[in-house]
Amino acid sequence: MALEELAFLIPVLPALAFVITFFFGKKLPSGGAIIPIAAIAASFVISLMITLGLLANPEEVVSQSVSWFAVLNLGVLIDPLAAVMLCMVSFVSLLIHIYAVGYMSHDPAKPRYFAETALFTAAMLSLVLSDNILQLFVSWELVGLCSYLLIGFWFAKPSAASAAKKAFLTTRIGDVMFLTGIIVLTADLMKLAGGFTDGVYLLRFDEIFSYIPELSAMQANFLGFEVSHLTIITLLFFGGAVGKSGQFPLHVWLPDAMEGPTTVSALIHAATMVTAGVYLVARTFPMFIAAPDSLMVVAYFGGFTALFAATMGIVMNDLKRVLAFSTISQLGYMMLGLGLGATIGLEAVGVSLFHLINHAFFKALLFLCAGSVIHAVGTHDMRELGGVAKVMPITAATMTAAALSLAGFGIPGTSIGTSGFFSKDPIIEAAYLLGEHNGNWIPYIFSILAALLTAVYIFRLIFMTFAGKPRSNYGGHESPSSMTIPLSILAVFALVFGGLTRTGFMEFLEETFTNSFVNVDIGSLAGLGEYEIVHAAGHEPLLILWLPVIIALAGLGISFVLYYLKAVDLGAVASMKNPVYKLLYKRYYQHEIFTEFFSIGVVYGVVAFLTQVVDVIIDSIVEAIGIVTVAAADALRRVQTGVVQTYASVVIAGVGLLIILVKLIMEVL
Amino acid sequence: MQINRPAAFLVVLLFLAVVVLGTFGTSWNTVSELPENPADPSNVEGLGMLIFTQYVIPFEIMSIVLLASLIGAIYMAKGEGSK
Amino acid sequence: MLPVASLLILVPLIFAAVTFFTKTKEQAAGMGLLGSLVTLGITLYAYMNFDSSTAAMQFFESMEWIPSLGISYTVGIDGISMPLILLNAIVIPLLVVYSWSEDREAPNRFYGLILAMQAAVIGVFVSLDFFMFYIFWELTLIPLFFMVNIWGGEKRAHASYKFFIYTHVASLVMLLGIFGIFYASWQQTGVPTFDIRELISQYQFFESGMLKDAIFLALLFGFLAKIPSFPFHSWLPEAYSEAPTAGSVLFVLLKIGGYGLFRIILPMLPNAGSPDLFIVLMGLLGSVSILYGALLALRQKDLKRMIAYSSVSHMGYVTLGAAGLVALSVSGAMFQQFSHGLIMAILFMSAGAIHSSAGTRIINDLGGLAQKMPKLTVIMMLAFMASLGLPGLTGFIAEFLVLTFTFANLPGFVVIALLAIVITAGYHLWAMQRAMFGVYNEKLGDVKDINSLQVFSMAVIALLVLYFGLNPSPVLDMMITNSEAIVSLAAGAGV
Amino acid sequence: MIPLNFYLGLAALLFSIGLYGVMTHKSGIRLIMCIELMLNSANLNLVAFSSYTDTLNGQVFALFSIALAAAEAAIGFAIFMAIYRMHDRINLDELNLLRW
Amino acid sequence: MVDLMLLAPEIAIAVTGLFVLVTGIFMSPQAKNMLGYLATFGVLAALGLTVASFGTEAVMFSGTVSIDALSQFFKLVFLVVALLVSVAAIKYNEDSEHIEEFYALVLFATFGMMFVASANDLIVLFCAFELASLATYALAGYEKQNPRSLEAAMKYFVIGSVSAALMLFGLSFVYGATGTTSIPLIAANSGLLVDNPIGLVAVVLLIAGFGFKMALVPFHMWAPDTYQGSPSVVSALLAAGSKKMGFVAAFRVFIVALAALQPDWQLAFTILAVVTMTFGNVVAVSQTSVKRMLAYSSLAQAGYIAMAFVVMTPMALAGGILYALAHAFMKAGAFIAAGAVVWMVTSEKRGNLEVPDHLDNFKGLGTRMPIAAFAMMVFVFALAGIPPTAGFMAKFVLFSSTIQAGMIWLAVIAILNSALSLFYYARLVKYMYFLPPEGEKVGTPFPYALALLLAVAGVLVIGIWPEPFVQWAMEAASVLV
Repeated sequence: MALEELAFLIPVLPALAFVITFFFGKKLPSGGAIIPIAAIAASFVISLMITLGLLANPEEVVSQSVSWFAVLNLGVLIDPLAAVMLCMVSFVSLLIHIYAVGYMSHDPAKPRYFAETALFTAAMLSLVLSDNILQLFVSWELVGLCSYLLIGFWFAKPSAASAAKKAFLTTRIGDVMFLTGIIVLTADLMKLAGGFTDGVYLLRFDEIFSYIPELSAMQANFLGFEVSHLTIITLLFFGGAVGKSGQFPLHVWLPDAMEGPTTVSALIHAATMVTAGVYLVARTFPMFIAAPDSLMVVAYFGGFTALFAATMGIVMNDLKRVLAFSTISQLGYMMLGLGLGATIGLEAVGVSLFHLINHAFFKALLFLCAGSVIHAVGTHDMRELGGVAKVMPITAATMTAAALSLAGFGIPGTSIGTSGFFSKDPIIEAAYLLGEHNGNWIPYIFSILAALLTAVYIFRLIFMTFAGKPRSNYGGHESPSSMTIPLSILAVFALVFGGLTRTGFMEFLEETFTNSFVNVDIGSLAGLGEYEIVHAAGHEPLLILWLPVIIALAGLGISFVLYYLKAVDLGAVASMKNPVYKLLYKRYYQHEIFTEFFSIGVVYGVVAFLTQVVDVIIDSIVEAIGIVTVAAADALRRVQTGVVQTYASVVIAGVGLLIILVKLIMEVL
Repeated sequence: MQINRPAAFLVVLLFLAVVVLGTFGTSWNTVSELPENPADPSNVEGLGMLIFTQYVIPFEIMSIVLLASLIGAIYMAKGEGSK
Repeated sequence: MLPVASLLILVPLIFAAVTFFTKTKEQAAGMGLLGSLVTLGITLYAYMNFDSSTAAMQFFESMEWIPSLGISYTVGIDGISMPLILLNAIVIPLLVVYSWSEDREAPNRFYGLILAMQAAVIGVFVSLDFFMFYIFWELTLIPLFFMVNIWGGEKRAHASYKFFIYTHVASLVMLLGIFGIFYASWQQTGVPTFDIRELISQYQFFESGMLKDAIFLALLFGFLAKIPSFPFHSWLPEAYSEAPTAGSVLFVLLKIGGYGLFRIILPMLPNAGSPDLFIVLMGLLGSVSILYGALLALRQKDLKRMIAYSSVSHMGYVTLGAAGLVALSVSGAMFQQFSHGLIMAILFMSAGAIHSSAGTRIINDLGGLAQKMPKLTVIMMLAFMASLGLPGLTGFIAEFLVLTFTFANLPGFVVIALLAIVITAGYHLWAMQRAMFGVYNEKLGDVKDINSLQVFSMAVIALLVLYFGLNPSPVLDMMITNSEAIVSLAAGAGV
Repeated sequence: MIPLNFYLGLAALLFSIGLYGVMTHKSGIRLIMCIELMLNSANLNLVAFSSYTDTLNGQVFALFSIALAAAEAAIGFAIFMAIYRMHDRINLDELNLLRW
Repeated sequence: MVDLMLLAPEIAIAVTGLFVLVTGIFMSPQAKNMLGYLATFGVLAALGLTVASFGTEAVMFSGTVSIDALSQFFKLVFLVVALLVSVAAIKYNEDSEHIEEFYALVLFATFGMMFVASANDLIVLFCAFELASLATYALAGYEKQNPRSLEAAMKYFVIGSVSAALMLFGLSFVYGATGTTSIPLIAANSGLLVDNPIGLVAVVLLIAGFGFKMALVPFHMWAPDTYQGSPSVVSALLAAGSKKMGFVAAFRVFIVALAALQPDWQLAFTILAVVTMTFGNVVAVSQTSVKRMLAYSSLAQAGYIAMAFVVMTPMALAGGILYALAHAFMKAGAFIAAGAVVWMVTSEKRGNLEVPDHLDNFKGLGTRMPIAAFAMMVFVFALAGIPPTAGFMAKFVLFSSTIQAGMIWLAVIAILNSALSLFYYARLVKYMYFLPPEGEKVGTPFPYALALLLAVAGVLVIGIWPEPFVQWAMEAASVLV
């Protein structure tokens, strides 16, 4: 049996692991962790083998489809894009599962934890493997569910329950946009295909991509603008990505999501699920590049998010929240990278995905290190830490490695540098290209400023946590080896993966849309999208090539001065009296705007109106009939006085009146 | 409820007005002349004939009516059930 | 071949009669279980022998009844009715199991009414004669009325009368519509008949005018009030929430309103006076129901009331999908009926379990129940997720089909419905958070988890929700076959 | 010849008097008298019509109705007697146990 | 020569009545209980004879009596009621000293009603009408010791007499204008009535006369009091039997004799039907005495039947006629069931003795008197028009014919009324089945149970197998148009 035919097992194995662990986890050793670990390991192995095969021959992708219901299907598609995601997801998930054996060892609800993470892994793998938009959406929702369950893992804690709900609802807004996009797409496809054909799966990517020219030709009037249907659809898809990948303005859930166990933050809210939005845009990249303006919207949102989140990252005192804002910021970079497809075409997918993979390594590492610290010292407030490096040398070392990777240190033009450097740099450079060709410098400015802030906040974290002297009386010890080994592995990847694979990775991913499954001509699609593609990477001015590194060094320097040397007293600046600090600390008053004003004020206002006015009116109409009837009954029964003379009078009056009434009506008629 | 004489009077007036208007507004189909001799015996004879031929059924019914009212009246009027 | 359709009415009816005469609780529940299991057996037999590739009537039986009025005893099953019969046959035995351990007065009547209700509802689904259809339609009222009136909550008297009279008025209006179509066709053909399919096919030859539209609207009103659709929903929250758990479940199994849409309204629609207007009307009511129900559910304090309003919201998909008038949207609407029946059954069972063990259903008075009732929480979570349309569960299949395939014809209304999705998630999660998560409310005392019988019955339904969510074809295929037949009628008439 | 309407008018008047009596009198005895008055005014009508249309049916009708009136009066008196036994008077407006 | 066989049912009833009366005088008080069975047997015989003579037609006695499908059908209705009343009264009259009087009056009243059904002449009609009234005046006051019964009889008598006078007054005008009392000849000579205002006056006077029996608002005033105060079996006879007499008389007089005046009486009936059904249903909502509630419901039902005069299609008439039969079963049954409860309350001397038919006394009837409660439930559901009962079938035919005639508004009013009626019917069922009983199980005495089961059988048979009844009703209606 060929390995390719086992591709469907990649998500199925963790799903089975979920079932077993959920129902029998209590009876298994270590809460049944062994089952998902084995299953995910198997999935990883299959993924890796298939990927290796695919590396040799990128044309021959793995594609399997079965009919699901109506004209829709379930299927597996492993092309270069899916392959790298698969390997990353299964690999990171595997490491984090192993790490969690130690991290969760004291929790009584271990079986539930491992079941849920297994289910998450299954759903995430299914998302990545999906060969059609519907299955992708289904998995998309399932990972959302798992995220909800895992954020609320400690559901007895009100803040966790609340954060879980917030995460689900906020991403749901994006999901609805995504769903709307699918709906519009389906309606258009039905129109274009003129109904259904047996054996053709309506929402499979090959089918969708084959209609791109027709879709882009369909125009609709939206708020006075003539826009192509493709633009509407892609923007709606991007709306989904905004929700899932924590882009502005739907990023609000992600910092709160840190209420879950740190391993969950690492797995779901750093490495895998949050990148699903990026993956979605990459997966439907042919549609985006054929849609005018869509990619620019993606670029702007991405760039802005990168900067916006970084500004909040520098004032957070919670270890995990700093990392959460960092994640949002980095996801912004990835989105920006994809949006820069407006200039660099298909290369954008490679650039962005490369950053995605590298980010997965270093951000998972950052979280796991943070988890290691929290696990050991029992707090995640950086103001109470300090000098942890002495207690936890391995953790400190690996985390510093991750920080270097995040900040992006390396030497341009060589293969020397951290993974983050090799993936973030091309994005910034591409942003420069955009400015150069379109005169649109804003994304570049965003990205470069964000790079500075990134270095500031991550080294602030490092210095505050690991350097100096303890600021409170915490115990602490180095974590067990089941935790430190994954840390070390990830640290290696965070440092060297980028440098080793950078050219091969890009080339591999460029094959994504030309193979046995789909074969689209990105160049002509870019024409439909009115984008001008340039291939100019590498001959930018030297300053531009060095600028990101210089900026990162500057950030490191600022942090060193402020937080290690403490050369400046920050008490005055970092106080609530400083409006800028307060604005940042209050996270731009998002809670006030979104939760208090919008959801409580507006939505509840509408609802209150409906319940207390409209529904009451509707109901009163019904009730009034009853009340009037009873009142009428009570009134009318009094006619029956019980005196026989009255009765006779009524009879006689009835005769007289009836005659007159009939006469009158007859006259009128 | 007490009996309201003015109201009763009005009701009766209404009734009377309606009936009188009805009768006086009607052009009755009458014979041109009434029988001159009120003592004409043919009338009684005719009545008898009618009662025992055409209207024998109502006559029979009347027998039951009288019997029924007899029973009913006696039953109701008998004193045993008082108080 | 067994006379399945007749048996499906007769068997529960006979068992209901027997159950009324049982003395003890065990006898009553046992007889109820036996009767519903026999019904389930017959239903499964029918399902096995069912050919889902044809839209024609199967298990067809017909004989004269009142020839002078053209009334006949005609029954049959097709892809529109089969899934709904299946739904009833599956849930009722589980309902009996669920309520097995509950103590209540007059168990013989309780279980007897459940079976009588089953007979009446299945009777509606298999009747192909308008007269019979109406008879069973009305018969469904009586068990439900007593269910609410006897075993209901505090305001049961008011709720039961309101439900009874409100929906009775609606069915009487529908009856007027039936009269109208009957006489108009009699005038047309000179032969009286109450055969539903014959009358519907005669409908297109009626002289267009007031009467023709009035017939259509009267029937439509009758069905919409039963579904119920905004703004005819006001009987529902009280009836659903005041009913005992079994009563609430019986309410959600009462899918006759939506059934009427598919069986009667849609085939008539292309020939109604101005089909486009009626489609817009249905679409509007459907989408407004979805949004309105969701918004109102958001504010409910009582768990059961919240579920009741969510029912208004979900049943809006049925109306909307029917208005979509595309084979897949109509199938989606049919599937929504099936799915909604299963999901709501669990939800009401959960709410009932919470009420009976915690003593209250007011969401804010609960809290942290997940710690004391883990089994319930898991099942309830699944049902909530299904209810908010999570993929992989039945609710999603239905909503996806309805929204997606209605969009081509009625984009505006689909957008209204889409707005509701977030709100739907909102009230579900809000309730979950307040009732089940967070710190345990010590005032509730020692709350016990659901017993194993309850776990069994709820879990079976939950598994079905999951199974049909992953593999809807076993019921969806027959729906699609019949929807195509319905829609091709409309297409033939140029709508 | 006396016009027919004179008879009819008289009958109507008598009938109305009877009605007025029925409506206003408390005493059962008077009430029965009033009823008799009404029945007889109708008989007057019948007889007048009988003469003016030269048919005998009306007179036969009147004969029967006289007999019926008698039977009715008998029952009526019997009922009032029973009432009198119970209440020691026949004030009809005081008999209002059954109402509303 | 006339074929007296055609009058055999009437003769059988009259002979039974006389026989019961005469034998009763010579019987010991204990043996008198036999008389009920005897009367029942006589009614059964008459019923058999009526059914056997179905389909025959004849005009007899110089055209004063007409045997046709209409009269046969209504005779069936009256005999059914008489049968139910006779059976139930076996228990009601147990150990009474006046059994023979009771049965004689019931049978004579039935005799009168039967002749109204076949009357083809105003004189026959009036005499028979009065026979039925006179006999029931005494029956209403049958419980001489009970002030309510006496009051009921008094009110019935006063309003009945006034109505008789009004009717006679009206008949005199009809006679005066046409010069005849024969119904077919009136139809032929009705020109004068049509052209002159006296036509309308006569029509309304007759409506008042018949409306008294039919209990149409505003001529209904006596009905609630009398139905409540009378012995239940008598209420059954009045509500189920003599009410139909009003209808059959109206059918004959208006539809056959005064066909030319159709616009007048149709309009009058339209007003009355709508007012009556609405008034009856609305006021019934607030009643606590079950018999009084049934009385108001009886008004409402009269309103429905009166719709036949408004719609005036063969179908509608058939519906009205079928309704008369259905209503005979339902309402007679309901009153008899109420009678069983009254019996229970008075014999136990427990509960609300002032108003023995008070709703409170029906609490838990389902356990106390299972048969009576079950039967009552069937009757009230039938009255409400819930399938599969006679009430539903009758409403089905009647209301549907309204739609057929295009009178949608009338159908809507009728149907809304019908829905409203559910409110108080369902309340009664709730009291019987769902409130806890206040007392031990009593059981339904055999004669009551028999009468109730007969009525239930009738209600269900017509509901489930209405075909022959619909056919008969249609034949009866064909006499009228």
